[in-house]
Amino acid sequence: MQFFGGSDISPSPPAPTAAGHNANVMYMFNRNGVCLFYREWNRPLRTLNPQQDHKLMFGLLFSLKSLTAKMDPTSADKGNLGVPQLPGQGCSFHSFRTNTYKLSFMESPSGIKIILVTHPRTGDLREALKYIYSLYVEYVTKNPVYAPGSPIRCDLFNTNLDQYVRSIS
Amino acid sequence: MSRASGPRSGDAIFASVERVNAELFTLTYGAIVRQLLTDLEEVEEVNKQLDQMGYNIGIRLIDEFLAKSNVSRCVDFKETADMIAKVGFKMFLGVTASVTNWDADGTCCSIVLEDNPLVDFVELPDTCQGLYYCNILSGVIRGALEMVSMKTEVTWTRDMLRGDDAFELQVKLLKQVPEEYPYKDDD
Amino acid sequence: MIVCVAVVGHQNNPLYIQSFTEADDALKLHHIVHCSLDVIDERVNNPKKSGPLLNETFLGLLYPTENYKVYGYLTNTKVKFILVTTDLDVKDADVRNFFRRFHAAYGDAVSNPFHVPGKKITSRTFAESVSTIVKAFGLSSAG
Amino acid sequence: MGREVSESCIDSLVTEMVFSFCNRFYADKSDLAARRIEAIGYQVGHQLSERYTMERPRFSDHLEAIKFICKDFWSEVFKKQIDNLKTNHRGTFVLQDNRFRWLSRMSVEPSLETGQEGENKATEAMSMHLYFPCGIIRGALSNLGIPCAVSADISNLPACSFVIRIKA
Repeated sequence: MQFFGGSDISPSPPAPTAAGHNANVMYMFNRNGVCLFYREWNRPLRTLNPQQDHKLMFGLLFSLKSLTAKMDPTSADKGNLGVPQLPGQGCSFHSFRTNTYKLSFMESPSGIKIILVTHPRTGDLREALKYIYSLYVEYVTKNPVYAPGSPIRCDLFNTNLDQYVRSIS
Repeated sequence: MSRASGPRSGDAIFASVERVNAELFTLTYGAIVRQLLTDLEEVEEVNKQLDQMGYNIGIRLIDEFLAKSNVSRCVDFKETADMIAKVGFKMFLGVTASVTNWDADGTCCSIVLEDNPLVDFVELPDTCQGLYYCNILSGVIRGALEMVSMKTEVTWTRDMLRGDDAFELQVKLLKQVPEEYPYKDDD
Repeated sequence: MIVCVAVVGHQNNPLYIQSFTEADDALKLHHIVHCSLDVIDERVNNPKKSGPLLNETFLGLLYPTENYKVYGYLTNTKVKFILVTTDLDVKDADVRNFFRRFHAAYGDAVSNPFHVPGKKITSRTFAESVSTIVKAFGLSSAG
Repeated sequence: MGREVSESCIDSLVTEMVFSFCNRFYADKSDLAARRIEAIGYQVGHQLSERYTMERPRFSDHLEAIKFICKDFWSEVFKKQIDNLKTNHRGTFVLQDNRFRWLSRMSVEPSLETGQEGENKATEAMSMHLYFPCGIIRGALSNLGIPCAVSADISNLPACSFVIRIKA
């Protein structure tokens, strides 16, 4: 899996079509690094088993967060690269883009991380991720049979999420 | 994370959320406490279990609090305690709590509650003198703060059911726990 | 002036009785309360006699004695409230108002999680509310 | 209008109550947990019926009391009325709520991995949440002088039917 650069020969992805086909995959992690949720709408290439894939994604976020905070020119007070941080501490990235996809990221102060991979030409998704967070609050944390910290298996969350991501452009 | 729009006030959130008659909540809590006293017999054990129930509620409620209040960071204990008291209590219980008695190094404070829907109608019988009737609240605060990386100790210092003029919870920050990489490298 | 109020459970078990006289006539008042229970039972079981008050919680004047007037109220939960007064000129509205406030105080008292249904009401808050309501009796006819 | 709290207060309290009794206090003794949860509901229903029947005439028969539960009582507690009331005229009443508030956010995922066993577990977990409302109904009616047994059935989430059998 290649996150940066990409190669020039790889064909450009099709321009975003009408709403409905821009979301590829979504991950959610909690503060302990547990992958609470993984859903794919469009991911033709499969190279890793799910556990490795989740671990890789979490590792990427962990390093990127640490790196972005370290690079922050406005803050003198920062630890060494790799020093653990509090969720919400320091600055944080919210998206990066390759020529074939865009990854958008948000982290709540409670350490819930939402990662949405979409078509590279999708716009700023910060509000969209906040909305997904509120779907999580509504249909996961308020689901009486959901045990906090366990993988999310909630039909209502899936349905509402599917419906919402179709509107992302 | 966007910080463009600031945190919302507790009043505004409370006005916008779904609300129910407080008496259903008050009576349900009362019935739970009474059932626990019957089942567990020891008042101390009831205090402990109420706190545990509150903790479990706190770790669920924190995300609703964060999502609805639009708070995007909880790094500073002082700021966070203030938010929990002013926004959290208002948006869930519809009452205002205040924060006082800060110690010099800013790691210990009191949350004071003059109005508390949990105790409407409640009169403690003589046999329950050791009971911290509202102990679920201390658990909620402890659980919620733990989810934003703050390990705390929460204790009651005033209790209107015991004749004090207000409810007062002392919140002491023990440590802030950074996020750690949970996987071993050779996993 | 109200001289006695009482709450009686659905098996005619006394839940609360309080007299408000200096004189030592508690026994007599208890007796009056006791007699009024039969009147209530009779009224409720013979709907014809209760006339227009059918099913209304307020039962009206149960019976007048030489010195007292006794009023009754029966809740949906089969609990009886009795009011004994020495006033001769009592306004219906005042009595209704009294019972409405009394019922609210009773409702709060039995909402205490530690109250056991069917057991005597020992709440201090209830006693205080009752005393306030009794003192206010007849003061505002508008209520 | 009296005092109000956020709906999340009651929702999270009830969720945690059911969780604690089923998984901590009476783990693997679901019948005991169920009885405790029902008893808590009973006390609440008993108290609420006293409060919600103030200033209204006494009910003249069972049907009137049941209708009160369907309309006023349900509206106070769940902000809507029961959608359908059926009776066999021999003391059994079926109250159907097409969108029962306490089930409105409840969902599981039909999963291939967990199979039949997982399915059964999920159904049991959901049914544990119904003892509380059943207790509320029984407590309310019992305080109105109507002893009864109440059970519930989740036919199709979030719809729920409550069956009241009045004891002769």
